Amino acid sequence: MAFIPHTAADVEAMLAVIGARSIEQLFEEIPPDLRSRPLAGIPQALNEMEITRLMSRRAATDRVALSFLGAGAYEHHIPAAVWALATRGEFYSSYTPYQAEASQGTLQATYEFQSMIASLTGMQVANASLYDGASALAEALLMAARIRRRPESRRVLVPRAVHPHYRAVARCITSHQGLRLEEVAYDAATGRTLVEALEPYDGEDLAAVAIQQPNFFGVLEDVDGLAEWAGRRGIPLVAIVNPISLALLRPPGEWLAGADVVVGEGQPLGIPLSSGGPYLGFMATRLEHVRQMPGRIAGRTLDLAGDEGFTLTLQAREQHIRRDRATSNICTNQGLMVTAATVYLSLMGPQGLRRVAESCHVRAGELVSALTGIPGVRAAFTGPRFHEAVLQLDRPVEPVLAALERRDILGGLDLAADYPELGHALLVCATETKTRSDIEDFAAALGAVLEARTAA
Amino acid sequence: MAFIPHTAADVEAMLAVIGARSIEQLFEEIPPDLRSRPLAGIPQALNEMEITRLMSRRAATDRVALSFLGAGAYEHHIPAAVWALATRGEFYSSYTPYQAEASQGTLQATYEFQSMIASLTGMQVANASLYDGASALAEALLMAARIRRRPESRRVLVPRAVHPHYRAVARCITSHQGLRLEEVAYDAATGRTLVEALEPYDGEDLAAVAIQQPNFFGVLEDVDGLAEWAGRRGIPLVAIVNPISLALLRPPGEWLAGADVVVGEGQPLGIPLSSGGPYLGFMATRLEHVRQMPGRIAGRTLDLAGDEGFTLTLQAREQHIRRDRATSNICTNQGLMVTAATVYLSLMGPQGLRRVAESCHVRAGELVSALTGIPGVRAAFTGPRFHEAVLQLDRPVEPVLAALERRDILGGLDLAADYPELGHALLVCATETKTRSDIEDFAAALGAVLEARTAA
Amino acid sequence: MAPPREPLIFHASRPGRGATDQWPREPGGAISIPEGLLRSRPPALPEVSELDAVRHFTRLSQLNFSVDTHFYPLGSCTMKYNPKACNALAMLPAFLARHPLAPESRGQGVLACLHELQGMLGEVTGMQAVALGPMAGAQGEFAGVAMILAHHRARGEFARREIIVPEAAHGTNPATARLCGAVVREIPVGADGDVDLEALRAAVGAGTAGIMLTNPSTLGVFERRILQVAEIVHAAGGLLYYDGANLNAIVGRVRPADMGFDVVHVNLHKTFSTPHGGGGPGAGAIGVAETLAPYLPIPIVGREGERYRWLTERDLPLSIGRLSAFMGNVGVLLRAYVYMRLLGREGLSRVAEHAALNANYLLARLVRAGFEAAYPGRRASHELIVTLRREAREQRVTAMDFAKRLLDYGMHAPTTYFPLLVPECLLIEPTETESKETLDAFVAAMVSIEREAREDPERVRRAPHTLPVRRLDDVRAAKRLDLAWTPDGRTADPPR
Amino acid sequence: MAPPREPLIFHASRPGRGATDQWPREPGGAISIPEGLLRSRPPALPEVSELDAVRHFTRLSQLNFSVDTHFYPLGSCTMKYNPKACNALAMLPAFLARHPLAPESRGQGVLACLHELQGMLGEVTGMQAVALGPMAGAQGEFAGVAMILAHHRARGEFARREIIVPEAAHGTNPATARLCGAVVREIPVGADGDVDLEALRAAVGAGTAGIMLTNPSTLGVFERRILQVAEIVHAAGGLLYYDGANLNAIVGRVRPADMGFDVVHVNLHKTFSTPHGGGGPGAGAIGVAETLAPYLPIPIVGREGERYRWLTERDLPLSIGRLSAFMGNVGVLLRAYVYMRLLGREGLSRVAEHAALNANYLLARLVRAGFEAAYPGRRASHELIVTLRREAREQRVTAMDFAKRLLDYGMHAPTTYFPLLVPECLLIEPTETESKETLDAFVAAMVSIEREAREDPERVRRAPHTLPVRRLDDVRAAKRLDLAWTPDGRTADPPR
Ligand SMILES: Cc1ncc(COP(=O)(O)O)c(C=O)c1O
Ligand SMILES: Cc1ncc(COP(=O)(O)O)c(C=O)c1O
Repeated sequence: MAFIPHTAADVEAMLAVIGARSIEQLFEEIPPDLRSRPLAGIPQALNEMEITRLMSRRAATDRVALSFLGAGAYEHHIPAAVWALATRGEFYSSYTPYQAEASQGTLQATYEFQSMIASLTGMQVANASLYDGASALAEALLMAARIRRRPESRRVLVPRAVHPHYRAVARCITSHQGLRLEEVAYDAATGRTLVEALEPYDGEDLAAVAIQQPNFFGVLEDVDGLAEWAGRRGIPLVAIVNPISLALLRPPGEWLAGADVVVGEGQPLGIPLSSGGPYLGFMATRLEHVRQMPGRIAGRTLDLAGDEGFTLTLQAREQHIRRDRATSNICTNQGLMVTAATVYLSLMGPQGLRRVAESCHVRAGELVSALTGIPGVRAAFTGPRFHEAVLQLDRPVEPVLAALERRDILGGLDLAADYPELGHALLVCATETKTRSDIEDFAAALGAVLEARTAA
Repeated sequence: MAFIPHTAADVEAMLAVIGARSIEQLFEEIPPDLRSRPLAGIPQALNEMEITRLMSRRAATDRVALSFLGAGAYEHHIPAAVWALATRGEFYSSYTPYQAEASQGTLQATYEFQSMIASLTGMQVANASLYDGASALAEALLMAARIRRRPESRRVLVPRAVHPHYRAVARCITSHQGLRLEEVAYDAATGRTLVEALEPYDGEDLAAVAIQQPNFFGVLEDVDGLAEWAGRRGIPLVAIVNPISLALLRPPGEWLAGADVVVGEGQPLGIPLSSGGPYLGFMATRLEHVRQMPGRIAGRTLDLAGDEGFTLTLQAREQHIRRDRATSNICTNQGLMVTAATVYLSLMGPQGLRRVAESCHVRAGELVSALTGIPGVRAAFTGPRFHEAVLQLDRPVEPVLAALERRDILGGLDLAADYPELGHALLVCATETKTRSDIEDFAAALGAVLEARTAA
Repeated sequence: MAPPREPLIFHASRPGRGATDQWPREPGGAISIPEGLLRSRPPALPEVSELDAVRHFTRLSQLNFSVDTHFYPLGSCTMKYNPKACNALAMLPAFLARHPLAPESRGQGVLACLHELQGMLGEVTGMQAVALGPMAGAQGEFAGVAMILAHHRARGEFARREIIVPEAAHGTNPATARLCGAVVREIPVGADGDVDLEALRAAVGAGTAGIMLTNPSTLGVFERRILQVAEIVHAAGGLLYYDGANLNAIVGRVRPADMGFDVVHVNLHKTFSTPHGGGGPGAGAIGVAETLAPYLPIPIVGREGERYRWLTERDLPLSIGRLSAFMGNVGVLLRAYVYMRLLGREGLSRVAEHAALNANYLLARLVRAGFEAAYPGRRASHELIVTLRREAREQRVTAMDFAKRLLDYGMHAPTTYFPLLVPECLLIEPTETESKETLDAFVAAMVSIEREAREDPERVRRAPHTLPVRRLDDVRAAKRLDLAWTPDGRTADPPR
Repeated sequence: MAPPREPLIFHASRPGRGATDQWPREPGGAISIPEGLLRSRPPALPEVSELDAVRHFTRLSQLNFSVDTHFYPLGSCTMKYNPKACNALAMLPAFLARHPLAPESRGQGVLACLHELQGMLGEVTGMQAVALGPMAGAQGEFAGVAMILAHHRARGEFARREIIVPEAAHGTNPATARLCGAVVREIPVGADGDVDLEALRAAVGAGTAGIMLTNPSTLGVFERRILQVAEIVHAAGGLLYYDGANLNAIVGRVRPADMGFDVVHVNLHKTFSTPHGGGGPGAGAIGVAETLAPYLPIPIVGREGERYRWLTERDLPLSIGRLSAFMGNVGVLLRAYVYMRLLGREGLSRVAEHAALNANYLLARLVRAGFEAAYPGRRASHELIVTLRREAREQRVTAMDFAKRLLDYGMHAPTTYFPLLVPECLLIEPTETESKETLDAFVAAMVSIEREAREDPERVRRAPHTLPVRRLDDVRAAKRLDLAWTPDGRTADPPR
């Protein structure tokens, strides 16, 4: 039996010790009429050879293309060392480090991760991960509302330029606590969220303001202005950031009025795209707010002999201690992704990460130039960009993307459903993985597709 | 600089300690006119992202097909655990276990490997690997000649039914020691090496006799008869075996007159095909001959505290001690493949390995039935088979293979060059990796190809 | 072998050092970002060579206990063997490279796996529909409770806001209920480990939204009167939530749906053997009865003829919504898929049998060795509880001391002090993948520690002795917070 | 952390246990093999679960020192960092799956890599043609000497059967010469580490086939009069063989061809960073001057227009022949290819510089700390030798004792007692991938051991103290042979 080591002799000997006649008897406390019939709907077992062949075939059907998709998940180079290390059995097959003395590897890596995230974001403390960037936003809004200490404050300002899925997730998760997300419009010319758009809320009772930098359109927000607006009014500020961009951009902790909670998606830090997960939600905050933070936290302490070691700490915030008064219900988090991201950040260092960020930015600029050089394609916004941009086409995006796909190019994301007001809008992204010739290939293909269809 | 950790400050500080002005000065003992110009012929460095893309593209061009190739390298299922374990840094990046106390992992795995090989082959001792099966044969013949203790005996009988590349390698390596390989014919009907074919050598001064079981044609030899012939005459017997087959077949140690030296290719034991290597030559022998054995050997001993541990032993046979009187010049061997094979054999166990051998055998039988059912295809030999067979076609093999390849099938090996006397002969193989439907697909394709060409 | 400690990676950092082969080339273009938005000081990431990093993390890994190296009978966690094939196949390059927003035409392989996984989980739980999005058990619970509340709201029953949980429930249950805006009502458990039916009857009413239960419970015993529980709750208009963390005890033997549950989450990282990874990622797939199906969280994989596609808001307008930016932990789901296919119908029904065999064997042997079962007379499920209250009283050696000392014996400790109900408890879950020899070694270690507790209690109280660190000071950790290394050598200050 | 020892896997074996998911199904057909050819008793392989095997080998691995975990300054072995990318890319599924006899049309990717590798090795060595087949340094040596002899034979010079080797040569040199049927002539080395030119002049003659040298020599110094050596040997009609094991010292700085060598092997598992794997596999590519090119071992990768193909006997009728069943260690070659592309032109010329910097720094610091250099006044190459003859004499603490004690300090020992020429020697090769901090830690450990040797010599003599085993009895190992476990509990008997 796969993964069950018991021999017939073992079973017999063990039943004898138990004093049971059969394994069946061990289930005698289960009402007999409840006991299941065989699992008819489950296929018969495959052996490893067979499943390997099946999965390899399936993987082959999902073949790779030249992709300019971004929108919250980014193709970056992942050093081979990252997963060679993260999948070592000692990391891969261990549990949450409840027994600290037997889990120093995971705990120290987590502490190092927290340190790196804190420094990247310009904050003082970070937690040991949340599920993903979107759910981290939800947790951040709930945390902000707690920081606000005004139970009646339930309205939260979230710009429309924040990732639509993030907004959806935040809505789904926070609505039960009575939080109401209010959409702040973006400026149609620049793609930025203007401070003026916040003004109508002046004097209103807000639980939090969220800002995404860069925003969903790839545009860089006037973070100082927005943060200051919230800061002046004592409204907790939640920042949503791309960790790669932080090698280049001023971190939320250094915004004119620093952020209170910073969250983001850690996927760009060495984690494969993998159809959407597992990814890595990170969260950082100021030390003063640490007791309101959800999720696990590793801390450094001393052992009996007075030597340093690591342990989970501030557990009184968590569900297994505080139960229905916990800061969150999160238990299992994205631990292994934390290890991977820590290895990634160690390999890149400040210089490497900056190089990645710069390459993304420069390539994206070249991409926009190349594509907007094609008749019928123009940039939607004038605001400064990081590594994504919204383009507007002279016709519906969907058939264009389909035609590109037939040429093995994934040309970006059609924004028709989420931002109908933008017309035929296409969100494109370039990272350091794209070469100039990739960009030329894309431009040539798009040019050909548009021309063919114009001609047709 | 890739993989060089020195900062400019490090270099400066180190030079100061050395008392040198520049790194250049460290090379001052090299005559100046010898110092090289830049390596103009080496391309500029790629970073890991770039080489990853390049290699992925190259791998994609070597795409996988449904293969019925064997002929000394066999496609078997390789459990995922094998390489997950063997590539752990502690195995992968360690040296030959010269410092035994710091290498107990490798040493114990090697000792376990030796034990498994000894048991599989029915011999008493095995070494820690040679390069591959073919070079192991060469070493075995040299060893046999030493065992023979008659320096004037230089003739070695090697059946023509032994893998032609093995014979070529043995010739290349042993000829310098004056060994002369003499070819023993096979029986045209059965494909076996008949005892009668040895009779002409009766009374001649032979250094060794080699037997391959199964032989290159996949036919099972009358090993008892052949071994007895050699045994009676006091001629050392070298057996060449497929380790998978030994789960099913009587091991050389139990042949009527047991073999003196057993060698083989360990590739089928969890090692990927990989265009030919790295593979794993193994060698086993009787205890009485152990001091004539080439290659490293791990042994169990005691430590200062009287506890068991492992160390390299009998090193006085080896080049680093005995220099020009060593049993071989081998130093670096195929260590990591030993670890992989040991994991493989542990996972398969006696039952699993037997299942593999049986599946190979049964599938190969089905393959021969299916293919010989096609007009123009017949089996070349009547002897019993393990998992390969020679077929004869009614026309040249090469264009047929080319046509099959266009259908993504690698139909076997054309024997025209090595065995012209067999006419249009094709060596095919099936292992446990082939399903009945794979075999049907092959038969259908071959039928179609032959029909198309007949029609054309 | 591992060095006793490994310095922080920051200590290996030297300005200008780096794994340069990992860096992209100079981009060869200008940065067109307004000065004011740019960072002035680089982040304090370590500057180390690739070898430094590889050596550091390899050595760190060796400081961990793990299933791959040690027996790990952590109760409620199902630390079974994680097959290497599951990892290898989920990490096939084409699966890893696929962007979540890539067209469905370039994802039929992965979608087929997910669709079949939905079906297999439906079969195992008896539920009508399954969604794979939740990223851990707790998120599955959130989805479940949110659906229960949505269901009541859709029927106009806005007052149903109470979620009942037995006092032994896992912390995520009450925390989730609260996160969903529900009011938590705890009910007691009887001395035999079963829910107090009278208390339950008293608790239910017009305010009852539902109950959250795991069965077998966290007490390691099967709730025998589950059908009565279901009847009581259903009769009161509430729904039943099954916390699937303990599914390993019953997979293939009893289906939550047949016990009367309306919604269930399954910790794929427990029963279906996806790895714990030192804390995650997991996956908390959720299954529901017909009534709740319209509320399932999106996305779900649908099938139309031969094609698979994502179902979203458009298909499921009543969905509680989206729980992750994309599709949850797909890589984890693929591992579970491979695992289930490897076990198949036959194998899946052997899991619970042998998990129960191991637990009951361990219980029998421990009791014979003189340890006290928390629920004597009851069959163990896939796990069992012993209470060391006698040892704590007589030798002043606690469950925690036993746990730490077990580490010295080369075994991970069982879960301690959970469930909170049982004093000085060890919740022990051997799982079906461990052999009799390993269980015997565990009993031998327990017996030996018991003897030490009598003869040299200080040795047990000060354990562990052979690990890279001695016992750690948790109180200090929480009081003198040190949560991040900083370049100026000061670590985070104590909070006010 | 690792348990001090791990039992043999055979001890975990239980009849009937097994990793059944690895087994093929029952074949469903008859075995048509004559009874007499079948095995009667199954082989004594372990019967263990997959978890047993994974846990066993994971734990075993942790008992090793390795580059990934420890500084490993083993002289003559070039234990540099093995980039993870090299492994990952050589193990891309399509590369692994390719059958060696698959048509060339299905191997253009791998053939392109090998062809370029041939070219890059030609560039680095200055040789005209390169063959990649030899599976380790020693096999490269075999090919080289065989080619030298073939060359002489082709010119009718059958009497040239002597191979000269300096006494400091690596054991594979004389062993190879003998394997090739040559007569070995050792010549002495002067006190400065250079070859004794007078002795060389006296040794060469009409019987001279060639000389085998490595430069820098195994003494860690560069043979300064190499051009004179070449002249003497060439004038006598002999050829020069370059043992490329020490190429790391000069790669990108001096080319063997320019020094006058006619043939060279390169240990790709040293200079080009393919892993040692606990003993192998390696690759011993061989490069030759024009004159020897016709004799190169087959196969070689040729290029015709845009296509690559194997060159065999047909193309190279004078080839010494075939050294392996197929194409040597292709997977190793791919790793070296990736490594060379990652370093590129610039990087490759930095390797020797920093290898030399590290070695000379270590030498300077050790000498300052009071250790005795074996060749004072000489520059170190990529490695250096200290002799502990004073320590051995005064404290009766030997080089072996130092080596074993270093293990306790968390560092692998340098090579001991090689070259045999230098009494009580440590041959120390730090490699360019180690940082100054690591070298400083090594010096500190040596200084500390030196002090221990004076204050508590027994502690050093009985080292190691912190490893899974204490010092092992090698004499016993060779006397009471125990080379294989057997089911009846008896291990191999002592031989007569
Ligand atoms: C009984 C029980 N319920 C719920 C959970 C929560 O699951 P997760 O950690 O995946 O969020 C756990 C796991 O820790 C558990 O043991
Ligand atoms: C100087 C020298 N020559 C030759 C060799 C032999 O190389 P290999 O071990 O690859 O056969 C070695 C390596 O051990 C060596 O150090």
